[in-house]
Amino acid sequence: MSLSYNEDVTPELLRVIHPQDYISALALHNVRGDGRQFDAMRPLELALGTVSSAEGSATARIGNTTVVAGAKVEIGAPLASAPGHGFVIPNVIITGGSSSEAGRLAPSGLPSDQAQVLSKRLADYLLQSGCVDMSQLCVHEGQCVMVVYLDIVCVAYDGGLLDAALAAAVGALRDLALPNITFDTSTGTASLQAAPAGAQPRRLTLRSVPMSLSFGMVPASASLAGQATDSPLARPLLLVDPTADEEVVSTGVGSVLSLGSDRWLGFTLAAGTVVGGATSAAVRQVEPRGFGLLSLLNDAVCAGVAARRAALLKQLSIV
Amino acid sequence: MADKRRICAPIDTVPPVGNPRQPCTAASGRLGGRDAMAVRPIFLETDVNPQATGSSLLEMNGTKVICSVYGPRQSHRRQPFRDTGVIDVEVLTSPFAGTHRLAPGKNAQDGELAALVEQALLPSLRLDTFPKLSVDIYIVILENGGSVLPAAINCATAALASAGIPMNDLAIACNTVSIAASAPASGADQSQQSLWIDPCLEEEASPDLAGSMLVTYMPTLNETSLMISTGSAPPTQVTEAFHTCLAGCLSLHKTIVECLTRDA
Amino acid sequence: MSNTSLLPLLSSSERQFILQGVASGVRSDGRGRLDARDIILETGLLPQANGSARVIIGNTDILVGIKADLGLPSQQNPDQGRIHCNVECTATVTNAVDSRDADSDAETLGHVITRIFVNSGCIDLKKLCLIPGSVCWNFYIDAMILGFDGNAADAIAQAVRAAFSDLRIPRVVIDTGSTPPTVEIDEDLRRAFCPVDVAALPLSMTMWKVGMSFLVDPTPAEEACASGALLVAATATGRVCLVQTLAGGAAQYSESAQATALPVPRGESTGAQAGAPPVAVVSAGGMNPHSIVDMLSTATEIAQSVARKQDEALRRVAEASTRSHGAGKSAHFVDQSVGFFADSFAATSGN
Amino acid sequence: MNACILVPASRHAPLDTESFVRATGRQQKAQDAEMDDTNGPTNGPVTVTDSQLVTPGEVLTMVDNRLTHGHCTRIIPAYELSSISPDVLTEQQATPELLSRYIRSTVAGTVSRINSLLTVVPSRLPRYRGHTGDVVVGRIIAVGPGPRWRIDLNARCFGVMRLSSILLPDGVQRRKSQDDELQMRTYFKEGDLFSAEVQSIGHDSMISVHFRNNKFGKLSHGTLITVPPHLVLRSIQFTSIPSVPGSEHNSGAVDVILSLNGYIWVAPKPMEAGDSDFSPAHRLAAARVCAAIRALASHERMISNQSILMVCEASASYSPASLSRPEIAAKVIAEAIR
Repeated sequence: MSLSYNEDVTPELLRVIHPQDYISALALHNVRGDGRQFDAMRPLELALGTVSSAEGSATARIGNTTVVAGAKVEIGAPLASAPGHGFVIPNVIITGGSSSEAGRLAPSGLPSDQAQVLSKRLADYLLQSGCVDMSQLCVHEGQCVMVVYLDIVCVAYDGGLLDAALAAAVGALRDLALPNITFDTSTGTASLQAAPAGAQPRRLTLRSVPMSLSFGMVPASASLAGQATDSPLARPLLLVDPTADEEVVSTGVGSVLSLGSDRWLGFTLAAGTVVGGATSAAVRQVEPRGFGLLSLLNDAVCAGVAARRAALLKQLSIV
Repeated sequence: MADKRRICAPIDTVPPVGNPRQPCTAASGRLGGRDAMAVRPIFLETDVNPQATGSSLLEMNGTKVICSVYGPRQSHRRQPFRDTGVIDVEVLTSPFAGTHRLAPGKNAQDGELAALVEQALLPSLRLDTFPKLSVDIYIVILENGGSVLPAAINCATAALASAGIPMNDLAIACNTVSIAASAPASGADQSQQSLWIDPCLEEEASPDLAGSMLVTYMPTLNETSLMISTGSAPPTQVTEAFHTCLAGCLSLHKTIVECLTRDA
Repeated sequence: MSNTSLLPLLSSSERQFILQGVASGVRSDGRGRLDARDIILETGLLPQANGSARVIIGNTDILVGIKADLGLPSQQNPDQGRIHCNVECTATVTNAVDSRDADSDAETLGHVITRIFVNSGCIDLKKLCLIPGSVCWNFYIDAMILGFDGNAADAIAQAVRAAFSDLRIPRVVIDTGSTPPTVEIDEDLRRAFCPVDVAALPLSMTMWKVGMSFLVDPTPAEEACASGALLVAATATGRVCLVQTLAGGAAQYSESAQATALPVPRGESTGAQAGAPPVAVVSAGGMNPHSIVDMLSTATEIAQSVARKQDEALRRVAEASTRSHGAGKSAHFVDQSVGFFADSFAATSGN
Repeated sequence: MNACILVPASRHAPLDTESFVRATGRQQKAQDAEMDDTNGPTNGPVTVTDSQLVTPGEVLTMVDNRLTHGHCTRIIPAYELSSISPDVLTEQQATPELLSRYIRSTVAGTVSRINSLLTVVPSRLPRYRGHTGDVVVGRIIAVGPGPRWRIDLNARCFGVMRLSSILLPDGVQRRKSQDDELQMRTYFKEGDLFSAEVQSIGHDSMISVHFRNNKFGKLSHGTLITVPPHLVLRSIQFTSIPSVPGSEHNSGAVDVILSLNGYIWVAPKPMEAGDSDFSPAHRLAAARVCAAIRALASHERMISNQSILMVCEASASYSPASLSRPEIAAKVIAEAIR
């Protein structure tokens, strides 16, 4: 085979200097860098209420990726077009220390390109899934609504950031204790009231719990062209829940968003298309229309996202 | 002007005004009846970020700081040749760390904190062992529950130790606030001050606050790398606060060393 | 790091020459360790500022202007006025290729000035508030480094204190009867007054640690050789308003780092270091707690005496300005410029 | 007392007075009016002496076949002058053709003439311009790129010192090898000071220097003083003051390199070679020399071995540190001139 290197090249060295060959070499043995199968995902851990200065907070961990989400509530006058609706404003912050390159990619204080894309996608997911009924954030219709600033800080990055960010965002919304704000119509001022001792804080009702699963597409290894067609490398590889290393060699990274057992919100590819709400069957029906990559969206991915969503639900219900 | 790099609310918002946390006073004593010389319990864990050369998470009752250290590696800044290494400190306060949401983006306080952390850490490092290279230190303040600068310094020194960066000593920081006994009318009674070590947010916001002091101390070298005071006091009281901080540094040093050796 | 963009590049033998000179008590310009240079003080130079002063020490040239205007108090302290400090370097004084370095050095000095005059609480900010929550005085202190010849922080503190003595703000009439209450400014400048008790303001004295000894009022070359500094701000009555360590120019040089690798036991110092005070040990840029306590009291004493000398000089300036009132502008300047000698602190400190 | 040591003066012979016209603004106006009437100057021209101060645009003389105009002078061509608005021309009563008949100065400086070459020497040179063979003191700014150091000579741009133009520590002049190139930082590193001789000046006014003999090389244990280059007297550049007037007896000698680029090096001379330990009295003697040089520079006086000695003598009753006070420095300089 052509994947031959000098004996001096240890696997660790190969990982650094030729990441694609490293993954290909492992793929020949049907295994990934961290020992997972191609279609296996890393477990999701979620802890709620991790930051006490935020009204709602959650820490999500997927493998080595750690994100902390915190929600702060502010008030303002609503838009005339939606007088009874508040807002949830998610922003992803990729800290300089989260990965070896993150601190160098973005000048301090500015979100990197990746963070901007993730913030947008997260906002789309939260909005389109209709997870929060915005009328719950109304203090006084037409006068005062709450705005939930949801800041998601990535402190350690090893792939699957969108999934972790979404889980943490949902967790922080679930944990959010809405402040007891009263609006005085005579003076037009809103004021924060102390919660009566022992009273349960008002929490948001989540209409749905969205969860996503990332996948990466590794192209067929050129160096292995001519191999037997049953080799795992003869076709493009679909890696479920890729790590940062695997994301680097993937030509396409996307994610599937699930809202329920057979309810799909859609999926995105690196280009950022969101295919509108559809069922898994509908997703697969798009296939003949030329989405070659879609053929890779096999049942494993569909099952995977359902399983991860189940895990999220379980962790949320622990609270 | 709308910030196109971030998602902004379509309306102007303000934090709700109401009863914030009650600050501690000289009369009320410390929050939760803490002893004047007692440090909050510390939770310190290293290697929380496997991507980094070294990292640590420090929690002290409502103050949470994460630090990741990379390097020594080539500096990404253009700089003239040096025969010693440099360190590059960046501090980011998360928007939800304080009582009110912090507008995102670089704020002046983070820059000042970074400069002070750098000054505190520099003498503890053997910069001559990595000429031309840079050690990048990224600190994220997840939650500010008071004494955030000493927490950032202690977290960073633990992360540097776990990263295996050659060091002279651990740089341990501790701060105190001095609370004037509530007899401001007399004025002459200036010697009545009580020193509260490792203050929390409610204690830092005390209306009886007469001053504060932060000291970074390297116990093995017996050297102080950073010292800052605020407020005005006679030299004897400043010296007293200094010695109190040193005592606090020594007790924190013991705890941090225990945590580091346990994790190693 | 403190003002590295202002410091000269030195060769290691120049460094050694300076270190040995300081250790033997004779600095390169012939001064002893605790000898300061003359300070030349001028006030009232900027007619468009409410208060201004210029301080010249050697070729260090600092111009400070204080502007006052009415503004909104901060949300955190609705019953207090606000003071903003800003320090800037003229482009010609730095040798930084990247202007950001110079900016960050100036910013560090700005933080120090804020700590000395604002955070220390020596100015009663509540007096500057006119209507709590809606109107207060905003003071903008702008310091410009026109020339740098060492010891910028102390020089700026000198200039800011002098500028406060020159500060005059108009009287205001608060009409509490109307809703909301209104503020009317009395345009008659003869009734303008100084809202700050200048005698209670501190001055800073920085003790620079060069080698194993401490010195005051360094030249740029000496700052470049210093491993650190202890800035102490004190009032004429001896209240300490700020103690802060500053990084010296040598904090990042391998010579000082290597010195730690080979710690010299106390009392076994070489001949060149024999003159060093006994409190010092070989250091990596930090300072021994004992020497901090010692230097704290020394610096407090010096700062106290300098503050008294400055008060005296300011009095002379004020007298000169009343005498020369109506004279030509240049004569006005000459009369107002007063040099006062701050040298030889050896007697006061016993060092 | 030799005043020419203290007063900057042109080093050239007096001018042939007849061929010079001096025209200050007012005089020129009168003159031009005359010329307009008579179509040319009839009266004897106002003369300028050599080393006369002129300002930019000032007329030096009429265009004359016997004169060549050199550095810092210019004849303004008629076509350029014709762009001046006609109002100005009528006011000055001068036609472009008439105006273009003058040689004018382009800088503020002193007039100088060597034979038929007429030049103006700028009176202040904030930066060193370079002259082949000058003794200079410089500082290493960067090592490389390539086998050369980038050096600061107080000139308009950084200079260069090639590896091939230095003497290696063993003192031999030999071909420098690849090994030497790799070890360049061990010979000179950033911040190091050296004395050298100007080897050449490039088209882009970049100065390259070389070590001509053992006298040149790295400088150690002393103080660098920066003065305006034009104040350094071109004479003997390497000097030593065996005993500084006004200092203790036998305090020791002080070496001074009066480098022509304005970087003056003052170093106490070691009692024994290689000794870097100096007595306080010896350091004070060096400090007095430094103070004398600074005082001379601040009063725009020429700096030479002799003038330094004179100032040191005059300052004997003051401490070196007190010479930094402007009024004392002024007193001492006045004393020295007398």
